[in-house]
Amino acid sequence: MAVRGLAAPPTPWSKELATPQIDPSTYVHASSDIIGDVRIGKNVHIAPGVSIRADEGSPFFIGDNSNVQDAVVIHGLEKGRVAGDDKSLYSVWIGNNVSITHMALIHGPAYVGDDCFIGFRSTVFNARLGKGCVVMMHVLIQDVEIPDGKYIAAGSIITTQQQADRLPDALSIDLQFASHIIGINDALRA
Amino acid sequence: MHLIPLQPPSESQARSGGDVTLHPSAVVAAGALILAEADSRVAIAAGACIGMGAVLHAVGGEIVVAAGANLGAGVLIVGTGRIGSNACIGAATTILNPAVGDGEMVPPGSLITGSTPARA
Amino acid sequence: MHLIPLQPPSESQARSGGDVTLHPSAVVAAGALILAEADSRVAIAAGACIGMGAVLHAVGGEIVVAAGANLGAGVLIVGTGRIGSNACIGAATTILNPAVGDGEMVPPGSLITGSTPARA
Repeated sequence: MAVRGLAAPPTPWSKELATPQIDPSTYVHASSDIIGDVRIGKNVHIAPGVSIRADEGSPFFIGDNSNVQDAVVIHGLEKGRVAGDDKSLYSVWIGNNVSITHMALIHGPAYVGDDCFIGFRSTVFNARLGKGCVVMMHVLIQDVEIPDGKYIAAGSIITTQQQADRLPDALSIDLQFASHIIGINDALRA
Repeated sequence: MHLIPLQPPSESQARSGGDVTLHPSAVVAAGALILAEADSRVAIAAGACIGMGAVLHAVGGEIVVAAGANLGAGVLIVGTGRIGSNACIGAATTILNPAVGDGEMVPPGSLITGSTPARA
Repeated sequence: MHLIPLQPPSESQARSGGDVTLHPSAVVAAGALILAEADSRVAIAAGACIGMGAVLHAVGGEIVVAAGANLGAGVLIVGTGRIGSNACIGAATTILNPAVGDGEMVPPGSLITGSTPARA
Protein backbone atom coordinates (compact mmCIF):
# COMPACT_ATOMS: atom_id res chain seq x y z
CA MET A 1 0.00 0.00 0.00
CA ALA A 2 1.32 3.43 -0.92
CA VAL A 3 1.37 5.75 2.05
CA ARG A 4 3.08 9.05 1.47
CA GLY A 5 3.92 11.67 3.99
CA LEU A 6 3.31 11.84 7.69
CA ALA A 7 0.22 13.49 9.08
CA ALA A 8 2.20 15.06 11.92
CA PRO A 9 5.92 15.57 11.29
CA PRO A 10 8.10 15.68 14.39
CA THR A 11 8.83 19.22 15.53
CA PRO A 12 12.53 19.95 15.03
CA TRP A 13 12.75 22.22 18.09
CA SER A 14 11.37 19.66 20.54
CA LYS A 15 14.76 19.07 22.17
CA GLU A 16 15.02 22.69 23.25
CA LEU A 17 11.69 22.71 25.03
CA ALA A 18 11.37 23.19 28.78
CA THR A 19 10.55 20.15 30.87
CA PRO A 20 7.00 19.86 32.21
CA GLN A 21 6.59 20.53 35.95
CA ILE A 22 4.15 17.99 37.32
CA ASP A 23 3.29 17.65 40.99
CA PRO A 24 4.14 14.14 42.29
CA SER A 25 0.53 13.63 43.43
CA THR A 26 -0.68 13.94 39.86
CA TYR A 27 -1.44 10.83 37.79
CA VAL A 28 -0.28 10.85 34.18
CA HIS A 29 -1.00 7.79 32.08
CA ALA A 30 2.04 6.39 30.28
CA SER A 31 0.39 6.72 26.87
CA SER A 32 -0.15 10.44 27.29
CA ASP A 33 2.16 12.93 25.70
CA ILE A 34 3.13 16.04 27.66
CA ILE A 35 5.87 18.25 26.26
CA GLY A 36 7.21 21.75 26.84
CA ASP A 37 6.54 24.24 29.63
CA VAL A 38 3.46 22.63 31.14
CA ARG A 39 2.79 23.23 34.85
CA ILE A 40 0.42 20.75 36.43
CA GLY A 41 -0.82 21.04 40.03
CA LYS A 42 -1.83 18.52 42.69
CA ASN A 43 -4.10 15.49 42.26
CA VAL A 44 -4.66 16.05 38.59
CA HIS A 45 -5.70 13.04 36.49
CA ILE A 46 -4.33 12.79 32.95
CA ALA A 47 -6.03 9.86 31.20
CA PRO A 48 -4.73 7.67 28.34
CA GLY A 49 -4.15 9.14 24.93
CA VAL A 50 -4.02 12.75 26.08
CA SER A 51 -1.78 15.14 24.15
CA ILE A 52 -0.57 18.31 25.89
CA ARG A 53 1.98 20.00 23.68
CA ALA A 54 3.43 23.36 24.65
CA ASP A 55 5.70 23.35 21.60
CA GLU A 56 4.34 26.46 19.90
CA GLY A 57 2.31 28.47 22.38
CA SER A 58 3.48 28.16 26.00
CA PRO A 59 3.37 27.96 28.96
CA PHE A 60 0.34 25.90 29.94
CA PHE A 61 -1.10 25.71 33.46
CA ILE A 62 -3.45 23.03 34.83
CA GLY A 63 -4.70 23.63 38.39
CA ASP A 64 -5.22 21.29 41.33
CA ASN A 65 -7.80 18.48 41.22
CA SER A 66 -8.51 18.91 37.54
CA ASN A 67 -9.33 15.96 35.35
CA VAL A 68 -8.25 15.51 31.74
CA GLN A 69 -10.01 12.56 30.10
CA ASP A 70 -9.09 10.23 27.22
CA ALA A 71 -7.87 11.70 23.95
CA VAL A 72 -8.05 15.34 25.01
CA VAL A 73 -5.76 17.67 23.05
CA ILE A 74 -4.28 20.82 24.60
CA HIS A 75 -2.20 22.98 22.30
CA GLY A 76 -1.61 26.66 21.64
CA LEU A 77 -0.91 29.08 18.83
CA GLU A 78 2.57 30.54 18.81
CA LYS A 79 1.09 34.01 19.36
CA GLY A 80 -1.62 35.10 21.77
CA ARG A 81 -1.62 34.83 25.56
CA VAL A 82 -4.15 34.99 28.37
CA ALA A 83 -3.65 36.30 31.90
CA GLY A 84 -3.77 33.51 34.48
CA ASP A 85 -5.07 33.93 38.01
CA ASP A 86 -1.47 34.63 39.06
CA LYS A 87 -1.40 37.59 36.60
CA SER A 88 1.29 35.92 34.50
CA LEU A 89 0.74 35.27 30.82
CA TYR A 90 -0.10 31.80 29.54
CA SER A 91 -0.98 30.23 26.24
CA VAL A 92 -3.43 27.95 28.06
CA TRP A 93 -4.68 28.42 31.62
CA ILE A 94 -6.90 25.72 33.11
CA GLY A 95 -7.94 26.42 36.70
CA ASN A 96 -8.62 24.17 39.69
CA ASN A 97 -11.32 21.46 39.73
CA VAL A 98 -11.84 21.64 35.99
CA SER A 99 -13.06 18.63 34.01
CA ILE A 100 -12.00 18.36 30.40
CA THR A 101 -13.87 15.32 29.08
CA HIS A 102 -13.15 12.89 26.27
CA MET A 103 -11.81 14.30 23.00
CA ALA A 104 -12.17 17.95 23.97
CA LEU A 105 -9.76 20.42 22.38
CA ILE A 106 -8.41 23.36 24.36
CA HIS A 107 -6.41 25.49 21.97
CA GLY A 108 -4.57 28.54 23.22
CA PRO A 109 -4.87 31.34 23.66
CA ALA A 110 -7.47 30.01 26.07
CA TYR A 111 -8.47 30.53 29.70
CA VAL A 112 -10.73 28.03 31.45
CA GLY A 113 -11.74 29.18 34.93
CA ASP A 114 -11.99 27.11 38.12
CA ASP A 115 -14.78 24.50 38.37
CA CYS A 116 -15.60 24.47 34.64
CA PHE A 117 -16.91 21.38 32.87
CA ILE A 118 -16.06 20.87 29.18
CA GLY A 119 -18.23 18.20 27.50
CA PHE A 120 -17.22 15.49 25.04
CA ARG A 121 -15.50 16.71 21.88
CA SER A 122 -16.04 20.40 22.61
CA THR A 123 -13.53 23.02 21.46
CA VAL A 124 -12.35 26.15 23.28
CA PHE A 125 -10.10 28.32 21.13
CA ASN A 126 -9.04 31.94 21.51
CA ALA A 127 -11.55 32.36 24.32
CA ARG A 128 -11.97 33.05 28.01
CA LEU A 129 -14.38 30.89 29.95
CA GLY A 130 -15.34 32.21 33.37
CA LYS A 131 -15.47 30.12 36.54
CA GLY A 132 -18.09 27.42 36.97
CA CYS A 133 -19.29 27.23 33.39
CA VAL A 134 -20.92 24.03 32.10
CA VAL A 135 -20.07 23.45 28.45
CA MET A 136 -22.01 20.49 27.09
CA MET A 137 -20.94 18.28 24.18
CA HIS A 138 -19.94 19.12 20.60
CA VAL A 139 -19.67 22.82 21.38
CA LEU A 140 -17.42 25.36 19.69
CA ILE A 141 -16.37 28.38 21.74
CA GLN A 142 -14.14 30.75 19.82
CA ASP A 143 -13.21 34.46 19.92
CA VAL A 144 -15.40 35.24 22.96
CA GLU A 145 -15.28 35.91 26.70
CA ILE A 146 -17.92 33.98 28.64
CA PRO A 147 -18.93 35.28 32.09
CA ASP A 148 -18.82 33.07 35.22
CA GLY A 149 -21.41 30.35 35.76
CA LYS A 150 -22.90 30.08 32.28
CA TYR A 151 -24.48 27.04 30.57
CA ILE A 152 -23.64 26.28 26.95
CA ALA A 153 -26.02 23.76 25.39
CA ALA A 154 -24.84 20.77 23.37
CA GLY A 155 -24.01 21.55 19.78
CA SER A 156 -23.76 25.32 20.38
CA ILE A 157 -21.44 27.40 18.26
CA ILE A 158 -20.54 30.49 20.27
CA THR A 159 -18.33 32.73 18.16
CA THR A 160 -19.66 36.24 18.76
CA GLN A 161 -19.62 38.23 21.99
CA GLN A 162 -23.32 38.98 21.59
CA GLN A 163 -24.06 35.25 21.80
CA ALA A 164 -21.72 34.88 24.77
CA ASP A 165 -23.44 37.69 26.68
CA ARG A 166 -26.87 36.08 26.27
CA LEU A 167 -26.01 32.62 27.58
CA PRO A 168 -28.19 31.28 30.40
CA ASP A 169 -26.85 30.54 33.88
CA ALA A 170 -25.87 26.98 34.75
CA LEU A 171 -28.50 25.29 36.95
CA SER A 172 -27.99 22.68 39.64
CA ILE A 173 -29.33 20.01 37.24
CA ASP A 174 -26.52 20.85 34.82
CA LEU A 175 -23.94 20.56 37.57
CA GLN A 176 -25.40 17.18 38.56
CA PHE A 177 -25.09 15.93 35.00
CA ALA A 178 -21.53 17.19 34.82
CA SER A 179 -20.58 15.40 38.03
CA HIS A 180 -22.17 12.20 36.70
CA ILE A 181 -19.92 12.33 33.64
CA ILE A 182 -16.90 13.16 35.76
CA GLY A 183 -17.71 10.15 37.96
CA ILE A 184 -17.39 7.96 34.88
CA ASN A 185 -13.68 8.59 34.89
CA ASP A 186 -13.05 8.59 38.61
CA ALA A 187 -12.51 4.83 38.81
CA LEU A 188 -9.37 5.21 36.72
CA ARG A 189 -7.95 7.60 39.27
CA ALA A 190 -7.70 4.85 41.89
CA MET B 1 -23.50 21.23 11.05
CA HIS B 2 -20.23 22.18 12.69
CA LEU B 3 -17.76 19.53 11.53
CA ILE B 4 -15.33 18.72 14.26
CA PRO B 5 -11.81 18.38 12.87
CA LEU B 6 -10.30 14.94 13.05
CA GLN B 7 -6.99 14.71 14.81
CA PRO B 8 -4.22 12.98 12.88
CA PRO B 9 -3.19 9.72 14.50
CA SER B 10 -0.65 10.43 17.20
CA GLU B 11 0.81 6.99 16.80
CA SER B 12 0.56 4.10 14.42
CA GLN B 13 -0.70 1.74 17.09
CA ALA B 14 -4.09 1.34 18.57
CA ARG B 15 -4.09 0.74 22.32
CA SER B 16 -6.31 -1.07 24.73
CA GLY B 17 -6.48 -1.34 28.48
CA GLY B 18 -8.52 -3.53 30.80
CA ASP B 19 -10.74 -6.42 29.70
CA VAL B 20 -10.86 -5.93 25.94
CA THR B 21 -11.68 -8.79 23.57
CA LEU B 22 -10.97 -8.30 19.91
CA HIS B 23 -11.98 -10.94 17.36
CA PRO B 24 -9.04 -11.84 15.10
CA SER B 25 -10.95 -10.66 12.02
CA ALA B 26 -11.84 -7.26 13.48
CA VAL B 27 -9.59 -4.38 12.47
CA VAL B 28 -8.60 -1.32 14.41
CA ALA B 29 -7.01 1.76 12.80
CA ALA B 30 -4.13 3.87 14.04
CA GLY B 31 -4.55 5.87 17.21
CA ALA B 32 -7.69 4.12 18.43
CA LEU B 33 -8.05 3.78 22.19
CA ILE B 34 -10.12 0.99 23.73
CA LEU B 35 -10.46 1.07 27.50
CA ALA B 36 -12.43 -0.98 29.98
CA GLU B 37 -12.66 0.06 33.60
CA ALA B 38 -12.09 -2.49 36.36
CA ASP B 39 -15.72 -3.70 36.47
CA SER B 40 -16.31 -3.41 32.74
CA ARG B 41 -15.38 -4.91 29.41
CA VAL B 42 -15.30 -4.24 25.69
CA ALA B 43 -16.03 -6.98 23.15
CA ILE B 44 -15.45 -6.41 19.46
CA ALA B 45 -16.87 -9.09 17.19
CA ALA B 46 -15.82 -10.56 13.85
CA GLY B 47 -15.35 -8.24 10.91
CA ALA B 48 -15.89 -5.05 12.88
CA CYS B 49 -13.94 -1.96 11.79
CA ILE B 50 -12.83 0.64 14.32
CA GLY B 51 -11.72 3.84 12.61
CA MET B 52 -8.71 6.04 13.24
CA GLY B 53 -8.57 7.69 16.62
CA ALA B 54 -11.84 6.21 17.83
CA VAL B 55 -12.23 6.01 21.62
CA LEU B 56 -14.27 3.26 23.25
CA HIS B 57 -14.44 3.57 27.03
CA ALA B 58 -16.56 1.03 28.92
CA VAL B 59 -17.85 2.16 32.30
CA GLY B 60 -20.27 0.24 34.50
CA GLY B 61 -20.73 -2.73 32.19
CA GLU B 62 -20.00 -3.89 28.69
CA ILE B 63 -19.62 -2.21 25.34
CA VAL B 64 -20.36 -4.68 22.55
CA VAL B 65 -19.46 -3.90 18.96
CA ALA B 66 -21.32 -6.62 17.06
CA ALA B 67 -20.16 -8.43 13.92
CA GLY B 68 -19.46 -6.32 10.88
CA ALA B 69 -20.16 -3.00 12.60
CA ASN B 70 -18.23 0.02 11.32
CA LEU B 71 -17.12 2.93 13.46
CA GLY B 72 -15.77 5.87 11.47
CA ALA B 73 -12.71 7.91 12.36
CA GLY B 74 -12.85 9.74 15.66
CA VAL B 75 -16.00 8.06 16.97
CA LEU B 76 -16.39 8.29 20.76
CA ILE B 77 -18.38 5.65 22.65
CA VAL B 78 -18.64 5.96 26.44
CA GLY B 79 -20.56 4.02 29.08
CA THR B 80 -22.20 0.69 28.41
CA GLY B 81 -24.30 -0.67 25.54
CA ARG B 82 -24.27 -2.20 22.09
CA ILE B 83 -23.48 -1.24 18.51
CA GLY B 84 -25.56 -3.64 16.39
CA SER B 85 -24.21 -5.89 13.68
CA ASN B 86 -23.37 -4.18 10.41
CA ALA B 87 -24.28 -0.81 11.89
CA CYS B 88 -22.38 2.21 10.58
CA ILE B 89 -21.41 5.06 12.88
CA GLY B 90 -20.34 8.11 10.87
CA ALA B 91 -17.06 9.82 11.65
CA ALA B 92 -16.75 12.10 14.68
CA THR B 93 -19.95 10.85 16.29
CA THR B 94 -20.31 10.76 20.08
CA ILE B 95 -22.54 8.22 21.79
CA LEU B 96 -23.10 7.88 25.52
CA ASN B 97 -24.52 4.47 26.52
CA PRO B 98 -25.09 3.23 22.95
CA ALA B 99 -28.18 1.31 21.84
CA VAL B 100 -27.58 1.17 18.09
CA GLY B 101 -29.66 -1.43 16.25
CA ASP B 102 -28.44 -3.97 13.72
CA GLY B 103 -27.75 -2.30 10.39
CA GLU B 104 -28.55 1.15 11.75
CA MET B 105 -26.83 4.14 10.12
CA VAL B 106 -25.78 7.02 12.35
CA PRO B 107 -24.87 10.24 10.49
CA PRO B 108 -21.36 11.63 10.90
CA GLY B 109 -20.90 14.21 13.63
CA SER B 110 -23.94 13.03 15.60
CA LEU B 111 -24.29 13.47 19.33
CA ILE B 112 -26.38 10.80 21.02
CA THR B 113 -26.72 11.09 24.79
CA GLY B 114 -29.80 9.49 26.25
CA SER B 115 -29.50 10.99 29.69
CA THR B 116 -28.92 14.69 29.11
CA PRO B 117 -31.08 16.53 31.64
CA ALA B 118 -34.08 18.48 30.40
CA ARG B 119 -33.96 22.18 31.23
CA ALA B 120 -37.00 24.19 32.11
CA MET C 1 -3.43 0.74 33.73
CA HIS C 2 -1.03 -0.63 31.14
CA LEU C 3 -2.21 -0.20 27.57
CA ILE C 4 -1.61 -3.18 25.35
CA PRO C 5 -0.88 -2.46 21.70
CA LEU C 6 -3.56 -4.08 19.59
CA GLN C 7 -1.36 -4.46 16.54
CA PRO C 8 2.32 -4.64 15.89
CA PRO C 9 3.57 -1.24 14.78
CA SER C 10 3.96 -0.96 11.06
CA GLU C 11 5.79 1.54 8.91
CA SER C 12 2.64 2.61 7.22
CA GLN C 13 -0.10 4.03 9.36
CA ALA C 14 -2.73 2.80 6.94
CA ARG C 15 -3.98 -0.80 7.21
CA SER C 16 -5.60 -3.12 4.74
CA GLY C 17 -6.97 -6.63 4.96
CA GLY C 18 -8.40 -9.13 2.49
CA ASP C 19 -8.41 -8.74 -1.28
CA VAL C 20 -7.40 -5.10 -1.71
CA THR C 21 -5.90 -3.84 -4.97
CA LEU C 22 -4.25 -0.44 -4.94
CA HIS C 23 -2.89 1.14 -8.12
CA PRO C 24 0.72 2.30 -7.65
CA SER C 25 -0.27 5.90 -8.35
CA ALA C 26 -3.11 5.94 -5.81
CA VAL C 27 -2.30 7.43 -2.41
CA VAL C 28 -3.64 6.54 0.99
CA ALA C 29 -3.24 8.83 4.00
CA ALA C 30 -2.36 7.84 7.54
CA GLY C 31 -4.89 6.01 9.63
CA ALA C 32 -6.96 4.70 6.74
CA LEU C 33 -8.51 1.25 7.06
CA ILE C 34 -9.32 -0.79 3.95
CA LEU C 35 -10.93 -4.15 4.56
CA ALA C 36 -12.43 -6.71 2.21
CA GLU C 37 -14.42 -9.59 3.64
CA ALA C 38 -13.69 -13.14 2.44
CA ASP C 39 -16.13 -12.99 -0.51
CA SER C 40 -15.40 -9.37 -1.35
CA ARG C 41 -12.76 -7.06 -2.71
CA VAL C 42 -11.67 -3.42 -2.86
CA ALA C 43 -10.09 -1.95 -6.00
CA ILE C 44 -8.57 1.53 -5.94
CA ALA C 45 -7.66 2.90 -9.36
CA ALA C 46 -4.92 5.20 -10.65
CA GLY C 47 -4.58 8.61 -9.06
CA ALA C 48 -7.24 8.05 -6.41
CA CYS C 49 -6.72 9.77 -3.05
CA ILE C 50 -7.94 8.20 0.16
CA GLY C 51 -7.96 10.70 3.03
CA MET C 52 -6.79 10.39 6.59
CA GLY C 53 -8.74 7.95 8.71
CA ALA C 54 -11.06 6.84 5.91
CA VAL C 55 -12.69 3.42 6.36
CA LEU C 56 -13.53 1.28 3.31
CA HIS C 57 -15.22 -2.01 4.18
CA ALA C 58 -16.32 -4.24 1.30
CA VAL C 59 -19.14 -6.61 2.23
CA GLY C 60 -20.95 -8.86 -0.25
CA GLY C 61 -19.10 -7.76 -3.36
CA GLU C 62 -16.71 -5.15 -4.64
CA ILE C 63 -16.01 -1.54 -3.75
CA VAL C 64 -14.43 0.26 -6.70
CA VAL C 65 -12.80 3.65 -6.29
CA ALA C 66 -12.36 4.78 -9.88
CA ALA C 67 -9.46 6.74 -11.34
CA GLY C 68 -8.81 10.13 -9.82
CA ALA C 69 -11.54 9.89 -7.19
CA ASN C 70 -10.94 11.77 -3.94
CA LEU C 71 -12.17 10.67 -0.54
CA GLY C 72 -11.80 13.25 2.24
CA ALA C 73 -10.66 12.56 5.79
CA GLY C 74 -12.85 10.28 7.86
CA VAL C 75 -15.01 9.06 4.98
CA LEU C 76 -16.77 5.76 5.73
CA ILE C 77 -17.76 3.52 2.79
CA VAL C 78 -19.46 0.20 3.52
CA GLY C 79 -21.03 -2.55 1.43
CA THR C 80 -20.54 -2.80 -2.31
CA GLY C 81 -20.57 -0.27 -5.12
CA ARG C 82 -18.59 2.33 -7.00
CA ILE C 83 -17.13 5.79 -6.49
CA GLY C 84 -16.94 7.29 -9.98
CA SER C 85 -13.82 8.66 -11.60
CA ASN C 86 -12.78 12.11 -10.39
CA ALA C 87 -15.63 12.13 -7.88
CA CYS C 88 -15.07 14.06 -4.65
CA ILE C 89 -16.43 12.80 -1.36
CA GLY C 90 -16.30 15.51 1.33
CA ALA C 91 -14.76 14.77 4.70
CA ALA C 92 -16.58 12.62 7.27
CA THR C 93 -19.24 11.47 4.82
CA THR C 94 -20.78 8.03 5.35
CA ILE C 95 -22.01 6.01 2.35
CA LEU C 96 -23.66 2.58 2.36
CA ASN C 97 -23.49 0.75 -0.98
CA PRO C 98 -22.10 3.69 -2.95
CA ALA C 99 -23.31 4.61 -6.42
CA VAL C 100 -21.43 7.86 -6.92
CA GLY C 101 -21.24 9.00 -10.53
CA ASP C 102 -18.15 10.14 -12.41
CA GLY C 103 -17.19 13.65 -11.32
CA GLU C 104 -19.95 13.79 -8.72
CA MET C 105 -19.39 16.02 -5.68
CA VAL C 106 -20.69 14.82 -2.31
CA PRO C 107 -20.79 17.45 0.49
CA PRO C 108 -18.80 16.82 3.65
CA GLY C 109 -20.67 15.30 6.57
CA SER C 110 -23.27 13.61 4.37
CA LEU C 111 -25.05 10.36 5.14
CA ILE C 112 -26.02 8.42 2.03
CA THR C 113 -27.86 5.13 2.44
CA GLY C 114 -29.29 3.50 -0.64
CA SER C 115 -29.69 6.30 -3.14
CA THR C 116 -31.25 8.92 -0.89
CA PRO C 117 -28.73 11.49 0.26
CA ALA C 118 -29.43 12.97 3.67
CA ARG C 119 -27.60 15.81 5.31
CA ALA C 120 -26.59 15.24 8.88
